[in-house]
Amino acid sequence: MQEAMIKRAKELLADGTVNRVMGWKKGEFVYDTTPAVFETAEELEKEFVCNDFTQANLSKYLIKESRKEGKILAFLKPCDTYSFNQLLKEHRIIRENVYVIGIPGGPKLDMEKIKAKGISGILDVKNENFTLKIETLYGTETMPFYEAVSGKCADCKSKKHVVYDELIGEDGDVLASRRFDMVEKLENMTSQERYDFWRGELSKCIRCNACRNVCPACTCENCVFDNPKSGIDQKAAADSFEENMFHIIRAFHVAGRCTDCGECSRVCPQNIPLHLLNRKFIKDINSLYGEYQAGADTTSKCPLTDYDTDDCEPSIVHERGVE
Amino acid sequence: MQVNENFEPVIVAFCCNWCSYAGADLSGTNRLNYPTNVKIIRVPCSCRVNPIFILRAFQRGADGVIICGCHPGDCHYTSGNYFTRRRITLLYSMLDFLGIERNRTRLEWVSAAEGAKFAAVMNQFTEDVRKLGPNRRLEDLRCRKQ
Amino acid sequence: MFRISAEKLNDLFDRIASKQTLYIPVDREDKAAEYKKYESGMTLSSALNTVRSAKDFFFPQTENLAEFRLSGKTIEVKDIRSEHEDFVIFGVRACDARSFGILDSVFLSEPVDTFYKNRRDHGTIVTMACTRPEETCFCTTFGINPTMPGGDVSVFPDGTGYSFLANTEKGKEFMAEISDMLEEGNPAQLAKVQENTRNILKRLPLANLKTDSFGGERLMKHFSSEKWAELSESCIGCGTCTFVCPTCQCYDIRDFDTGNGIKRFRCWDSCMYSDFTKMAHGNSRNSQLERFRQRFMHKLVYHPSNHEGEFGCVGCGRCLSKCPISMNIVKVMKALEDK
Amino acid sequence: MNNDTLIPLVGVVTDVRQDTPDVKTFRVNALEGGKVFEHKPGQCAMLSIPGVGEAMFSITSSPTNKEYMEFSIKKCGCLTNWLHAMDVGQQITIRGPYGNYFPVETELKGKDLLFIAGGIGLAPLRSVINYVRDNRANYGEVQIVYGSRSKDDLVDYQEIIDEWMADPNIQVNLTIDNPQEGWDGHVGFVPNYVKELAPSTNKTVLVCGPPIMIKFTLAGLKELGFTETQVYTTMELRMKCGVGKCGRCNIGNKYVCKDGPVFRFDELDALPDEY
Repeated sequence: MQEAMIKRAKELLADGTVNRVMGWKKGEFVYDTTPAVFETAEELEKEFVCNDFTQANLSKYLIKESRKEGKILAFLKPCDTYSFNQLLKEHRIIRENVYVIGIPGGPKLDMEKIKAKGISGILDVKNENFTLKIETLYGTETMPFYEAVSGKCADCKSKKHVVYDELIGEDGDVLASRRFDMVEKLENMTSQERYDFWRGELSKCIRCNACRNVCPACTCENCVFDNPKSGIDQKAAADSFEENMFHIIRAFHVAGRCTDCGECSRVCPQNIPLHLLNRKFIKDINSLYGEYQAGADTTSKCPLTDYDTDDCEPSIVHERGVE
Repeated sequence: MQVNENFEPVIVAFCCNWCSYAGADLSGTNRLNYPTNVKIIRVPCSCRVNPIFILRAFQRGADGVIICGCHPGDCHYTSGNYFTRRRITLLYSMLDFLGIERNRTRLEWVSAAEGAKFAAVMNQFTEDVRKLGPNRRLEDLRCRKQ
Repeated sequence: MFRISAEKLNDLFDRIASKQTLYIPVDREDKAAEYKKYESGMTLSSALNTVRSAKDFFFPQTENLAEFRLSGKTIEVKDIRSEHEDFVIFGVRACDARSFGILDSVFLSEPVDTFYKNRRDHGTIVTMACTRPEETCFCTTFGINPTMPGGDVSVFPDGTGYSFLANTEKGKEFMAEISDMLEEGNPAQLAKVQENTRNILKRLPLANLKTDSFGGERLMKHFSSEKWAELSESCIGCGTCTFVCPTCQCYDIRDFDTGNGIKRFRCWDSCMYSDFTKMAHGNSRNSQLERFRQRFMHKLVYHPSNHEGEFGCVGCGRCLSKCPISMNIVKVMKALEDK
Repeated sequence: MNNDTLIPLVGVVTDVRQDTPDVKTFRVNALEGGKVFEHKPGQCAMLSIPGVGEAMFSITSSPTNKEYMEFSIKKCGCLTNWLHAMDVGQQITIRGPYGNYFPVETELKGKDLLFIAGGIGLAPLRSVINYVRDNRANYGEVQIVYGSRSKDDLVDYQEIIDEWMADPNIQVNLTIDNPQEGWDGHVGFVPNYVKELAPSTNKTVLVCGPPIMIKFTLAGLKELGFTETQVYTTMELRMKCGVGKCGRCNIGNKYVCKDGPVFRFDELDALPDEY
């Protein structure tokens, strides 16, 4: 796969279709790949990488990159194409300046899941027939591939590319995923249990803003939490209320626009399952206002900027009963 | 659940200028009683109520938040309250998801002619919140009155 | 040197906790480690390090500085400081132990930060020697010896127990309190463990990283390097690296209106944030390149230049494993070093 | 427990003077009278209204003034708007003094001095000018070049006329950017005026004003034959905590709030171009 991508990128650079390539760059280890822009064939040859750990969603970078001189080639996984499409719809990316090559998605691996197995000092990871062979400082370890699959890939919603100029590999289909299972499980808990669950999770938050800054739906020029005039700007959560506030408002602000790419949970240094908040909104929207997948197209109206005169009343929340 | 009968909840009511705010007025001129716990904040349309407002009300000591707007179809700005309805439904559902007691939040449609309804809604809501006791799950400890 | 067997470790914790507050690293549900206030029955984490560093104990993410009451034209300032209670942090690794020295050089230099000093005076640091370093470790680059972790008391695990060594007066007092629970050490067994660790340290993938190319005298060269553009291009400007870093100490001072007074608090801030240097005159670091450069220049050049060559990094590897886009100080050093 | 510099003291505003349409000068005393603290010429203090904001201002009164401190403040943001709206008797919190100061007792002693200021840039220099006037025997010739957008924007105009210009031992040159009715003095930008005046190159220069003015003035001075070791400036704008710990104001490895705000230009030249 990586070779095919490098080959095609070099061709497109050579024939002048594009002047830059957006992809991932090798790091110190097998897993620390960094999104990067490549300008020459030599750079591609030397540093370009696409492996089991190239998880980062490149779509958000294209906001800035598509405003630069010339055209850029971007390799997008299926989930990334949804983000890309959503950004197109919001007029954040200049489509003419991006050449999209769809590449097959994951499942990608999450190093934290490997480390959570107690495997440390990792030097290399190889996938041999869905068994990971892991070279470490302390000898070779093995573990099943699927136990190391990252959270965002385990709940994959679609292997279909919703936008591309060309494809490398086959296009897939929208999957019948079980991504709402955890949301449902929480919904079935008592209010107190849910409260305890979220307090436990959100109290880990260090307000590093990684979830916000990586989110392809969070593209405000000046975030309300950075704006002193908003009256709610905060640098750190000085009280548990501010932890709740930040995550509720952030999830609400991307509701209807969140494509469920899972980047927020991936980057969280404290492993807070932030995607559950977004999925709750998606699930509610689907069940109350009809199935909707943000980023699936560039024309439909976002459910929160739309309405139906027959919409349900907010009292349906209260009809769930009093506890 | 232990109910403290002496607990006086703080209720924040966001009222649309064109209907429920006038409805509150009407209930007053008709000498209908509604609890003094209710603090009314007038907004140009129920649609003006940003989710941040609701959370801020809880942060600064509200035990319950109610939004009152024009009946669907009657919005002064044609469609504002339809947007409110979607937005607030999702927000309340999210607060519920985070374990905030459902009965601390409410939305009611009250027209300018429904003074009696306004008083009844406020009485009912205040009682519901009184039963829940003070807001502890979504408060800012720094703002708690000593 | 005195020793306690592994089975008795929790008895020791119970003893310490009965006298003062004790914090130990424990495993969370997601297998990441964090410092928790010790309660009977907790198990010491086997993880190499905690996600959040131990700096939190002396320089917490938020802390109140003062309170104000305003009425009419008068302002009343309330000093809310009080003597901090004594506490013990157990299981600090060598890298974090060194970071306290770096924080000291900032907070204890004139004018002394009394909030920090108060905590520092009341904290006893019990360090833990490393036996299983991770691939992300590079503390040896900064002259740290993870088999001799320092602190007030050093603890050396040998597989079946832990040996204790007091390094300071405070450490000796701590040892005196627990001496009856300790038995004679086994230097031979310990030496073997240390030898083993030293061999692993030599094999670490980052073992050859050197600081020779950095320091105050390289200020202009590194500042004007062309590499910064490439290094910073994919930085998303979050504060993850800063907040997990044991030596990052930049802060912001803010006021919060509680409705019945003003609380002035200090909280962590990150030089990676776009509004970090937004002051009365505008913003002196407008691009992510400048902000990114500031962070690494501070650690590798400015800090050594102002503090007798001591670098502002301890090689704990947290930023390596936590950066959302895997850009980190090691990559920066490798890009900038003299070839 | 020792005092902490981050916990402010309370001062009271005892006089407010409208200097220009957007600059007011505030006189601050300690609650029990007298000064809140002593300072050196060129140092700064952190003023704050809790809940509104906290910002660094240069102390514009001279240390030789033993009764009060003064701050000339231009209205430009949240806190300064608030300060401009307050009346006499209002209390404010104050902490400091912060930063280094003009070396009036060492390097500047016995020298001929040339002060160049633009607009509100007079504020930090006024402290030095008045200090020099009160210790006149210690210094040689003193010349002041001060310019502003218009006559109305000249800060401390009354004091300049009444005291500085009346002082035979000081040469004062005023200029405004554009011609104006009722103004018979010089018209033109400060850097150009300095070149026209062609001061003797054995003077030591203290310059403060908008960055663009400083830039062109420095270029002009170099043309006249001045060297960078003769020119001082101050840059208190960037400060936040005042104690060299919060990590904002550094230019290279120098912290403006501890190593500055007063810098000699050759010191600035040794630092990266980040100001």
